[in-house]
Amino acid sequence: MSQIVKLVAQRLALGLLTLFIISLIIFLCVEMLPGNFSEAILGQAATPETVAAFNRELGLDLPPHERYFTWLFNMVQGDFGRSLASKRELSELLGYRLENTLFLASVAAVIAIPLAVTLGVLAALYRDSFYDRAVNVVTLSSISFPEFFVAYILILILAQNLGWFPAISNINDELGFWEKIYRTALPAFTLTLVCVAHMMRMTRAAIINLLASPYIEMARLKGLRPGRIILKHALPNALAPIINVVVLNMAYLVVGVVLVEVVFVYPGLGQLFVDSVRSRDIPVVQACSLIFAMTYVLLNLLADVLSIMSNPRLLHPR
Amino acid sequence: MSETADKTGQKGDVLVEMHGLRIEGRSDDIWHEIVHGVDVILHRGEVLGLIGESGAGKSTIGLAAMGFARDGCRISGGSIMFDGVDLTKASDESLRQLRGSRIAYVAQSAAAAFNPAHKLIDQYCEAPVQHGIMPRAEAESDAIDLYGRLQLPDPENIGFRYPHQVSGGQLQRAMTAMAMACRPDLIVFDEPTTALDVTTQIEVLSAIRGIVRQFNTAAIYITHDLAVVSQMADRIMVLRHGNLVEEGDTRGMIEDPQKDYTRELLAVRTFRKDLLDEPNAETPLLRVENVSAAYGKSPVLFDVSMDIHRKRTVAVVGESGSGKSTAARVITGLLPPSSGQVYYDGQPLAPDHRKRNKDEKRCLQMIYQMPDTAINPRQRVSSIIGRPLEFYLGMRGADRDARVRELLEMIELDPAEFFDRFPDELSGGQKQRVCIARALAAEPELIICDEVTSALDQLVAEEILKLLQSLQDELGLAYMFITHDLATVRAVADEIVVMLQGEVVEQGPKEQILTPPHHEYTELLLSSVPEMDPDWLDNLLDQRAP
Amino acid sequence: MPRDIKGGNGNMKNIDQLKQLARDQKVSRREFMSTVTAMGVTVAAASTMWSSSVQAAPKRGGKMRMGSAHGNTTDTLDPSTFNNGGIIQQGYAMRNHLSEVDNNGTLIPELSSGWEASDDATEWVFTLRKGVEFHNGKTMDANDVISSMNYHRGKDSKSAAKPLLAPVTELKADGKDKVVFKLSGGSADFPYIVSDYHLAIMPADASGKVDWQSGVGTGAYIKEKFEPGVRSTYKRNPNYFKAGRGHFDEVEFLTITDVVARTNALTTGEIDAMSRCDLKTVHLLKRRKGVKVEEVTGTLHYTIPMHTDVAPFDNNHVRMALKYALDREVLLKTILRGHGVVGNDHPISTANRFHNGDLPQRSYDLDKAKFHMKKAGLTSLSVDLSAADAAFVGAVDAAVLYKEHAAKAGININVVREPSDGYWSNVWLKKPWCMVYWGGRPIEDMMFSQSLATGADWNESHFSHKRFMELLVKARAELDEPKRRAMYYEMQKIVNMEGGTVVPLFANYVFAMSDKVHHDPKMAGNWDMDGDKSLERWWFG
Amino acid sequence: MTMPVSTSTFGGQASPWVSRIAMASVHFFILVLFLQNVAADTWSAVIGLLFAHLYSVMALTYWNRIDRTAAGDTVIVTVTLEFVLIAVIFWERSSAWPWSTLFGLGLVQVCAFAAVRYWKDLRQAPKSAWFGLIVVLIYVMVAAMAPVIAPFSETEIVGSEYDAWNNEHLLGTDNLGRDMFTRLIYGGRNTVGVAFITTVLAFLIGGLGGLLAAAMRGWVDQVLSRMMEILMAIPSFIFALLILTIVGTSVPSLIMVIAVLDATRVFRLARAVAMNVVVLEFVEAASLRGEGLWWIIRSEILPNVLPPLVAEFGLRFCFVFLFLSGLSFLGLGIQPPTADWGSMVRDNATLITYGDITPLLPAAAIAILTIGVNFVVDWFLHKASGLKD
Repeated sequence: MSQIVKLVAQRLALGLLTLFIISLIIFLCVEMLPGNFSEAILGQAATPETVAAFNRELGLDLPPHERYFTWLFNMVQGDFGRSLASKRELSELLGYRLENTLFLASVAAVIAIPLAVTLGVLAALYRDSFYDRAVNVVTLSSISFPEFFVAYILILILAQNLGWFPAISNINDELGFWEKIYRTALPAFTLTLVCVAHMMRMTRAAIINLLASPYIEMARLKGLRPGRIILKHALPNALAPIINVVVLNMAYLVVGVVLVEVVFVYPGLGQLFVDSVRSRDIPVVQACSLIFAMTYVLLNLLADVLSIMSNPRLLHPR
Repeated sequence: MSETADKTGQKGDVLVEMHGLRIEGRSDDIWHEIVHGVDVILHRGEVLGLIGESGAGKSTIGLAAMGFARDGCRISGGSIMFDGVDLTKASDESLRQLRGSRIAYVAQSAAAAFNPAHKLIDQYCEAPVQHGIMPRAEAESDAIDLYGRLQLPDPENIGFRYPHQVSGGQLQRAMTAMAMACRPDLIVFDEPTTALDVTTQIEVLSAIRGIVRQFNTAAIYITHDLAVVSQMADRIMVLRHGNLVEEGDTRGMIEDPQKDYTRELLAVRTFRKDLLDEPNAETPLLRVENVSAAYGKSPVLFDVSMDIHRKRTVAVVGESGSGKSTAARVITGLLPPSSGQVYYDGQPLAPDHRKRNKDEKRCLQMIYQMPDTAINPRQRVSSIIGRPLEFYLGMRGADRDARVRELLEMIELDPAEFFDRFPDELSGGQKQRVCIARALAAEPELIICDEVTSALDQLVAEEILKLLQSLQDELGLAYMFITHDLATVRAVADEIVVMLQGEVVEQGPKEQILTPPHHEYTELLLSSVPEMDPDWLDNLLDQRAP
Repeated sequence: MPRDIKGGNGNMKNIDQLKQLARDQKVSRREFMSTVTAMGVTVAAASTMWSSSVQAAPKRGGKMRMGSAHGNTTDTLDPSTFNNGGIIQQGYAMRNHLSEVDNNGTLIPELSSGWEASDDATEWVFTLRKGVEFHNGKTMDANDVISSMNYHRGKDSKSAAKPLLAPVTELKADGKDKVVFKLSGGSADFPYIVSDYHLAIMPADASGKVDWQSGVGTGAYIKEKFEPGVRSTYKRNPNYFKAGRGHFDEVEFLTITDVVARTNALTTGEIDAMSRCDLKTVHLLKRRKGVKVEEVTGTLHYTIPMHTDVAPFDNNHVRMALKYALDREVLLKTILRGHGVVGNDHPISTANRFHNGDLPQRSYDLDKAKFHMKKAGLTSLSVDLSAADAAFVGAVDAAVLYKEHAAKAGININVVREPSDGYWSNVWLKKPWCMVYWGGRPIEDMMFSQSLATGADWNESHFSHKRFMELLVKARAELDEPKRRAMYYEMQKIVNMEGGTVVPLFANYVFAMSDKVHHDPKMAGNWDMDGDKSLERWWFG
Repeated sequence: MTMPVSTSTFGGQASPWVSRIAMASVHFFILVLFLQNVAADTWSAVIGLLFAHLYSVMALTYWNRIDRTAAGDTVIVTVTLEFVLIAVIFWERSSAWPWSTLFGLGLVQVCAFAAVRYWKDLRQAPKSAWFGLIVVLIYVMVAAMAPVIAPFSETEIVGSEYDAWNNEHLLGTDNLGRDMFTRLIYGGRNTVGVAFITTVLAFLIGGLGGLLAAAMRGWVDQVLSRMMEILMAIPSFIFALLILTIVGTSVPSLIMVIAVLDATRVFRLARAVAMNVVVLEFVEAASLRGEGLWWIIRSEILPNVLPPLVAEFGLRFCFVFLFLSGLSFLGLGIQPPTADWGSMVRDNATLITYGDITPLLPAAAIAILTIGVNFVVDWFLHKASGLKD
């Protein structure tokens, strides 16, 4: 266990460094964006005079390094700053969006992960059968479609023609849990379709990879049932790659769903990020990027920890 | 064949009877026959030894006794009767019920055949519980009992460890216990001691033999080592290329082999190099002086010194973990020593190989244990051998090709046939020859041979040893010969260095080391090498018993 | 002669008000009949009037779910930064202005009860409506109005409306209910200016600091939840001062920028109305059951301004050649799918009061284009045209079409694709020829002053014309309508013949709603969505 | 003993010279046919060329049972020469035929001869792999020869807007009255082309970096790995969005940005695979021999990491392809009027609501190619792993 604690500590420290560098990169990127917040907000109405006044009010007239370090200083103290636009506390603004994003990711994950692993295990069990090939072709096709296309098709069938689900995911705090799930169904299905294939194929491959190993042969020679061989002997040893791909997909569900959010008008973090880039709302862009990066770092850490937990060799060293 | 079986004397009824067994294997989507109609009879309580080189089909036949063919193989003809049931016609379900409960299997590498994700005892209990023979609790206490009988340390608790927490020899015994769990009628042992050090091998062999005798279980014992099988088996079948060569009871076979091939197998360890004069006092070609080395923070070599003289072979012998390969890495400069110095021809060598000059590198070549990984599978033989020619000697074009052909002839491969081949198209022995040619191409003075024969079949290994010997005679090379196999040492060494846990235990000329009195560890090593004598193990155990 | 724009005579106004009250079911039939007949209307007529009023009567109630194409997460309740239809619509729902352009396009008082101008139109006195309460219960007074106006003025103002109020030299209260604006020059249309969506009246404290953060206004709807760029909810203001406006009990305002999503939401009943239909498929949308599509011609137009002080555009013949080298009809058909009208190279719409209909419509005429090329001494011409879809949807396509058309006149237009981001700061007003869209202005003076007056910030064509400027100043202060009309006609002609701006199209506002949603027969054309006041004007049938 | 190397590889049957002469004559024949027809009728010329090649390929296959590389190399050299000849002739005539046509023809030839060379493998390929290969081949052909195949020019307005499918406009016209079929073909060319170049670039950057890190280890590995890790921690789509907003969405910047972002993934794979190879003894042997870094990477490591990298190339290509269409969907991809499948879907997406399938065509085109490539990759991986066993 102490090994895990050490690893977590090490990785967290490294993660912090990564986050710091990312914040710097993102800040520089935003600095290089053509135009600034004031111009973006004022649009056609941006006269040099009003832009200058706006910049003064927001402190955008300060030199970049000063702004960055002020931001960093506040950040370290837990103050995310305020949105330039709405002057709202970012923690509040982002909290709500992040919650939505995580909600969607969770719903999709809860559908996708068991489905993918089950399909993968079954495909490994009945490999080279008709079922295996069918699942293979179907999942391959589903990752081959652009996300937005899958989304539109789902809308056409499930919302327009059948009317089972709402075409847009208009969710808010006032909704009950099930109502929220109902309204999130279509984006969740879209994401499920997009990421099941990846996870399923990896599960299948990881298991099949192991089927040639001596302990699987041993299990067969012990007269065990094929299902038991797969579940009890192959699956536990295939966990590490499966966990990795699952976590990778989780990260995707959190950070990579901009398109789906746009199509379903889902008020998630991705849309907020795109909007903020468009309007040069630096603190929001920064905070979003950091949240995304942090998700990535933490999920990777989670993958490592889970991989260790699933591997007795690492969990119980000699 | 049945006459022979009769002659062996029955211990019981016939348990397994294979007739005209044919097995095919698939490569490149084409089925090739790999076992060409073999008959096998096994009686209850009898131990049958299957012996042969790789590709003889011995494992395949052993598995066929369980009605099992590996992926890419299929049983294409003949019958396999197990206790009155034809396994070739039995349903998958009935086969599954037989396996594990009435026929059990002990694999070559226990470390690989135990599932790393589960504790030993869980894996032990699986077969009896799944086959409905006994409940879990009973199986557990039975396991502890068997662990005890197999002389495993701390039998109460060892089952609750994971495979990686248990040593190789112990794992092999735990696997034997697992095979015994349902008290099967037949156990197939597939080279159970091949991967073990000689000293450990003794323990495992005695444990296996004890338990098989105790429960009067019939067994098929598969191995490539005639000396080992003669300790275990009542009767031996010699196989080659999927055909039966000879069959007979153990003692008869050892004492009076009928076929040339069997005789060759028996003679395999008799090659001896001619004795040379004592080394002259001139500067040794290579001198290792008080070298210590470590991987990271864990030290592996302690104050090792040795000399290698021109035209002589120094054998470095020791079991796994003795540091013999590390010594080679220090000499080649792959692992700079933490202290000590290596001299070549009296000149100190840079500790790091990257700092050595081309000539120093050229003079010191290395041949590796696994020819599969030692040559680049994506290069043709001509480029593998040709590269050192270009690199060291600046040969180009036709010159180079001519020299490659010369070298190929030197290693006894037909240039016309092998020049353009890829390593995939070579056998293990041929690959090792290519490795030798590559080393030779550099025109070295010293070649470090790191377990060069241990991955090869015995006959092939012997050929390689002979080749190396003739090259030494012809070119005046010096060899540093790293091996765990004392037979090899006996065959090729001029001088011997015995290593144990990173230290040199004893060193000196061959006669001196091999003649008593020995150092304690040398004694243990020497006595543990199985001999072609069915009574050897019994005698040794008697001897060692306190 | 002081001008009184109180709107009609007293009686007519009262009857309208009564009708409104009847619709709102605030008066009984009996009361209605007696009052109307007392005004001298026959009983029969009064009876018809009652039934027609009640039948067409907007009903109160329901929850309006509005899907808007516009809205950003950066939107705030600060009216000085309002920059898109989404937030403007919400602003109009929460707050009111001194004046209002009603659904017929006429200017009527809103928070004021009327206004008077000095003869030279340099001084304007607005009389405030009495007893209007903000959502927080505070009664609106002159201080609120002055503070709300001052919020956009002054050196530190970052308001987009700053230029609008730039002519205001002095702003003061005359008692509690009167506000006096003094202007640097005559402006006959000043009451129009104060209807601008930026110039909302917000509550202010004694020091003159306005409170925009709370969203408190005098409007028909009270803000409940405001999640910019996503979703806002409002509830009806029970004390709304305006009769016959603000019918929905609740409003849910959703920003759905993706047009496909918006359309899907409407057709699946997720929303009740949407702005900005997809023009390509609007004919298909019309066929949908339960959906009606509405179209209003407005002042929204596209311009392609050339810098008239930069070669080769400094030569009017080049400008004319380019003006003739564009097939507007094709543009109308492809870019707007016919939902609009062709422009005549001046920014005055048919929806404006003084649209010069006598001016011959400029058309695609290669001979004339070539003629002007020759006059300019050119046999061929190669110019860069900057475009991005930030200018308007289809701007790049339009540029490409222009290129195709002009090629036939020997003019090579090189379409330069500009990044959409920063288009307004980096391309517009900077590149010598680019694509622009204008929301348009309801009044000619505003339009001309902002886009064509010498020295104006947004004089995108660097147009400088002596006669034009003279007319602009004169017309501004001219209170005699025929004279004014003549001046504006001439100005349109000048711009048409000499201006640096190609005005190819006036776009219609095309929006759709569920057939449960009702509205007055005529809808305003000054902005999208019934002048962006749909929330207070529409109701559920 | 002194026989030239190449002859031994022909299996000693027919003399190689016979086959070379035969092949040369066949190709001469093709050339004449081709040049005769090209001016008169494009299509028949192309079809004639295809048939001629098919014939020569078959002939070669059966005459010489070509399966060894030397023969394949000879073939390719000959084809290249012939090809240069055609190119020169076209140059002379300053033909209206665009270079892309020549490129396309070259591809056909290379494909045909690759097919000969790997015929043994191909014959054993499963149906799905065949499907994939044919799809990929068709796409490559269409992309390369777009100007020849497409009936109209890419941006030309040739009809009224949204014409229905008819004889003149096979798939109708788009929102500006451009021919949909033409746009689809050019869209393929642009999208596939950009995706391909991007992937190649990503592999150059990432692959080289990964191999370098694995071969050098130590601080080089550390620095590179850390850098890549940091880049990877920023979600690529979002990062791409940000960078593209900064540098503007021109095709070169699109290619660069996606390539760099994608290179991180390639780097990780290349490094991991190369790490497995680097520990093998033949690499140790080479470095003990004193070989330089470059030689070790090029000759020892690269050939052994190629199969997984090639497979990854296919997958990455699909990924880039989808990535691009995603960006186009948000308006940051290849910009109009250049046709591109992502924005074509986007532009016409509203039609889906009304059951019009036109926008499905580019999406389907994307999907079919991705599926095809995936099938090929699957087969390839299966083969590569099979060989290892």
